[in-house]
Amino acid sequence: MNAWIIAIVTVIVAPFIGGLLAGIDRRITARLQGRFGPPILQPFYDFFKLLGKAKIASSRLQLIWIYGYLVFMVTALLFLVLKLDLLLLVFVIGFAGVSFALGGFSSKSPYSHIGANRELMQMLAYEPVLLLFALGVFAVNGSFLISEIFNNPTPLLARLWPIFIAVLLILTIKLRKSPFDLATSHHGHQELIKGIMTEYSGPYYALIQLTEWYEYVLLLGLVYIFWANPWWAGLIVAAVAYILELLIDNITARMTVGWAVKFVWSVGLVLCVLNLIYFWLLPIKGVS
Amino acid sequence: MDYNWMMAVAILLPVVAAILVYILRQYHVRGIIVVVTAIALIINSILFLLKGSQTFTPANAQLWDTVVTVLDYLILLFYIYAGISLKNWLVLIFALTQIVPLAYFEFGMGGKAALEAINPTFVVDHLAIVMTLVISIVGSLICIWAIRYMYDHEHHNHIEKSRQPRFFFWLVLFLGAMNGLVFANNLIYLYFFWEVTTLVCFQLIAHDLNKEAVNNAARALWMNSIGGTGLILAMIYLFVKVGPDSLSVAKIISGGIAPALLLLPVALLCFTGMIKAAQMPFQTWLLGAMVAPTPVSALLHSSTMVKAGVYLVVRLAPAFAGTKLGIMVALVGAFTFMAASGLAISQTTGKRVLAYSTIANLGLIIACAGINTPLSISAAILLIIFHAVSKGLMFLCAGTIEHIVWSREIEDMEGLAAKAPMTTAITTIGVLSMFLPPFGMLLAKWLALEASFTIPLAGILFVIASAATIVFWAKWLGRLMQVLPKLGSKIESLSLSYTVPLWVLVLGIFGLGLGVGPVYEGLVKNAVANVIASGQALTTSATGIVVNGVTAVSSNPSFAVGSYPVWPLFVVFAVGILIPFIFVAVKPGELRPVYLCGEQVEGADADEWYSTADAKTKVQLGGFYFKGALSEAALNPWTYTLSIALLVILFGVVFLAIGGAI
Amino acid sequence: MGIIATSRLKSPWIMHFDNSSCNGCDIEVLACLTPLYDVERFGIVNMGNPKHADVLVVTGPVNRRTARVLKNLYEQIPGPKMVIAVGTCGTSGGVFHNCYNVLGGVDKVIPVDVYVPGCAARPEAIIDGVVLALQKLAKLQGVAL
Amino acid sequence: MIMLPTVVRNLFGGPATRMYPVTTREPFARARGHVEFNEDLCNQCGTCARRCPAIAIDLDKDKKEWILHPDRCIICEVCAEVCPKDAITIAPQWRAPFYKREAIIYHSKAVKEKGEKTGE
Repeated sequence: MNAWIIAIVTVIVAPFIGGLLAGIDRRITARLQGRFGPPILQPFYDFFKLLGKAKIASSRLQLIWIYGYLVFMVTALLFLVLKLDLLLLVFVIGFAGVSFALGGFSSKSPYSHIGANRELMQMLAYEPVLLLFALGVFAVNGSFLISEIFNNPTPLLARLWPIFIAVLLILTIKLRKSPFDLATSHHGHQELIKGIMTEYSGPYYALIQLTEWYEYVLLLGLVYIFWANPWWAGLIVAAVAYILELLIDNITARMTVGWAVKFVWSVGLVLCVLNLIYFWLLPIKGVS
Repeated sequence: MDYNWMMAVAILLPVVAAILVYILRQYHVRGIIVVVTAIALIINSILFLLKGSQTFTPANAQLWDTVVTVLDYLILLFYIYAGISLKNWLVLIFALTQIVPLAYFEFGMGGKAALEAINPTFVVDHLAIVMTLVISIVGSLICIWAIRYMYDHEHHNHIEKSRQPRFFFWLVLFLGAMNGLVFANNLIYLYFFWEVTTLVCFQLIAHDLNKEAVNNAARALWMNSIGGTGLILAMIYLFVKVGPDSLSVAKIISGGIAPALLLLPVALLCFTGMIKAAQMPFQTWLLGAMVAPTPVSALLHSSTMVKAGVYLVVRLAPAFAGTKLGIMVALVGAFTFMAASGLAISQTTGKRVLAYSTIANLGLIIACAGINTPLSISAAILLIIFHAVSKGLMFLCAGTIEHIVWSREIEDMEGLAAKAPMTTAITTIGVLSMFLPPFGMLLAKWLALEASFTIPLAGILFVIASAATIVFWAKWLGRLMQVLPKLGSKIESLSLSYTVPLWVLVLGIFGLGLGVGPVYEGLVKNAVANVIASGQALTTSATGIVVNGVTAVSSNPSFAVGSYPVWPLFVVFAVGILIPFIFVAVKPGELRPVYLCGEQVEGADADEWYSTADAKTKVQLGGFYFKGALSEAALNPWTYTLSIALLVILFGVVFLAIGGAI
Repeated sequence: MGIIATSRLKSPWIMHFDNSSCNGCDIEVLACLTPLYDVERFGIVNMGNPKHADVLVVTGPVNRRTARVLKNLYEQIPGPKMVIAVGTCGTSGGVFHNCYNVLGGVDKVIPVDVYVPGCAARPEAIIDGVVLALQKLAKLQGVAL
Repeated sequence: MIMLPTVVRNLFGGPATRMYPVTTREPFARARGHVEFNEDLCNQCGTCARRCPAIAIDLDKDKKEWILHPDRCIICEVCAEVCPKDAITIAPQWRAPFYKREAIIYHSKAVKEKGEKTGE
């Protein structure tokens, strides 16, 4: 019964945290660019405004997939807060991503097609790293369950810092930050428009924003578990990671998709693999 | 029912039905015979399940021994004939490498003795029951689906003289051969059924009799003949080194034979299985087999015949447990999984994508067998079941789509969701069930990944392959989804012969996915126990599956390593996909054209835009295929080099171990 | 409904369309986005896509080619939507209003809510124009700005 | 990466934004904001209306009205330059946006008086 309460509270509270994070993001980004920036609550204004807009669509299918995106992202978040299987969590994120990409494919729009194709390429880039992250957690804890991470007094960061760096790369992709704002981004790029989101408008676009808020919480949650004990250390790690992402967003230019895949594979994947090899070469002692 | 009758129905009824469809040439008569046979086989397979583990030796064994021997040579003589008439020397050479050692073995070395020494001839254990269920149910459904498909196929191609009786002769015959193969305990019987499936494969690939079909059929023939040769060599080695009674699968895996003696024959048998399962570098025969009519691809080249290969490897898993051979088997499988998934991204033909995906998944199963823990064997067996259902469905969908758009190219399928909503919906479920939660395939893949820790390199290869898998499936699905802003597309009307198997398989996907707990408890657990006795990998609970922690890290058996909430994930799927699918509605007034910088031609469903000088130009979209970086031409040198190197290392390891033992 | 009405006033996303302007006004529109004016303070974000926009900012006189595009874009904006014609040309056609290929101001094609005169319109004037448009929207909704 | 120092400086240097509605910058001295018309000086010669490139100025000599169309005016300063009486000047403050395109009508008082004087 306790799990139900946690789940319900998460579903309700997460969007508020995510929205605030988005607001802080916009404010800090503005400051980094020497601007004043919008109010912190601006994402919520945007959200409610979008809810109140007229419904228009360019096909019925695209609307179906967007619910899949939302529901699976929430599910992934619930996996995290209920401390379930990390490996399965990655697959659930995968479903959310596929659902989003399929939404982009579901209309005859060149922009959303480009976005969807790039989203798939990004998934090709980040999926292995996330899965290897799960394997790395297994190497440390001997279990894929997130609850075991919380039981382990040593932070993951101590043993998995190469994977942590790789996960930061992934975070840039997932937060749709430069240089990986390829499939869609928070800034209007004229040649891409809004990528996958191009054909979504009004309430449906609001749903995407809502999903992104859940995603923010989920991703920072994944960063959090790198230092789950004591509870505040993870928050600091997550906050630092978040600020770092914003900084990277503002000092880098967008790259091509091919570069993104190559870069993440050659740096992120190699870091992960080296990290895992380290564990397999050394006998694991004293864990669990 | 009497066990004699059950075995007869399983193996001989398809033969009788095959002869009947060949003689009675009417479309409707053929349909009735196929449907009746299918129903009989399905009921029969369920009876096997109810009977449980059994052994069986036919009443007048000597007669059957003679029949098998005679047919063996007939088949091999046919291969020689085929090699000569096609002027394909590879076929001829590998036919000779089979017939000469076989004749020498049976008549020169007294190999006949082995036939009598082995008792029982057939062992129907739970692993075999899993296989016969797959063969009988999925295979029968594909046969039913084929009735209409072949009619349309010939109709569309304006074929004057119907070749359908011949087609169904081989197709139905195959079901019997497959059943025989999975039940066979005696290696000589196993070899016979193995050769029958190779023969059927050759005949069916060559069915259309065009140049490409015949060439590819010949390639399939000689590659599988290498496998057959491997089987014969394994038999001879066992016969000479161990004795006549060792030509029995049950004996090999019982642990009664010294492991050092077993290593080489088991490696050869695994090699044979890998060729049948089209592992790299032998993947080309399966890719070539895609020229065959789609029921063939569905039945032989995805859900059943290629499973014979992995079945053999899984079956032999106890014989290479804890050896370096096991690790190498795992690596070959994992490498194939990765390479085939990567190559699938660049494929533009639907059936080739399916073929690569099949190769990849077979690789995963073999890798699981190589990893050889209770968990990985559970994953392998679940994969055999789920892959057969999902991939069978996918091939049937591909075939149905082929008969709607008359093309196999993925690009030609674009916007299918508007043309054929029902087929698209079924295809979507099929594709999603291949690689995403909550479906069974993902559950099995997840198990495989959790099990991969014992062989870390395999785990890394799995991870890369999973990412590639997502790309090529989603890409394909995306092409189907691409529609114009139009409403009220009519649901297409299809023949019952198409729709019934499709829907049954869809139900199967959901049923098996949801009921994975009972399926595991009632079926897979016993099958796993047939392969690997120690340790229970999974526990099923009310909500899902819990992986027990028998790992290198923790020895505490109550320690949970992973959990998979089956029911909740299905609920999530229903909420996220099915409910929106039913309830999301769009009013005609809400439709807008897509954004084309404001330059599109008026009308919400126009897909044209004004180009230079106001010329109306159609919007043309396409998928990414990475023709440069990921094409076969670019990757194949690497995949061949690495996979051949892996095979060389595999045998090198075996020879080293034997040398060390001696 | 209240929160949505308020939010509408707090988050006007603009889409900028250039008919056949001399680019003077366009540069001034972009100047609004620079750190100096930073219209994101008011929640104004420049969108590249009519489907996300609330306010269509049009510069330049409408000519025979752009009229079709302008209309098309306007139809793709989901309601409630506002149109601001920026610059003298956008308002009336300006010096070009008698040209053979020019139809005139933006209001020849789509209904315009606010006109921002000027050649080129100043960034402050453009901001004032958006505020005026919001006032109109507020009055329509019966909400205080 | 080159941007890093700039960005960090921005972060701690405070925003460069001028809070427009709160603090308004005075227009530049010679900025062309809008046309101002002094009806007392106008002699209704009509040069401005003839020379205006945007045809933004109308002159109704019968009603003695000087009509400015602010929606057409491009503030090019031609009218001010050609006006013999310097009745037209350009003010630096920009013209406020409006909802409706309406002409601004001035009654030329000077002409009226002059007409009375020379009306015999």
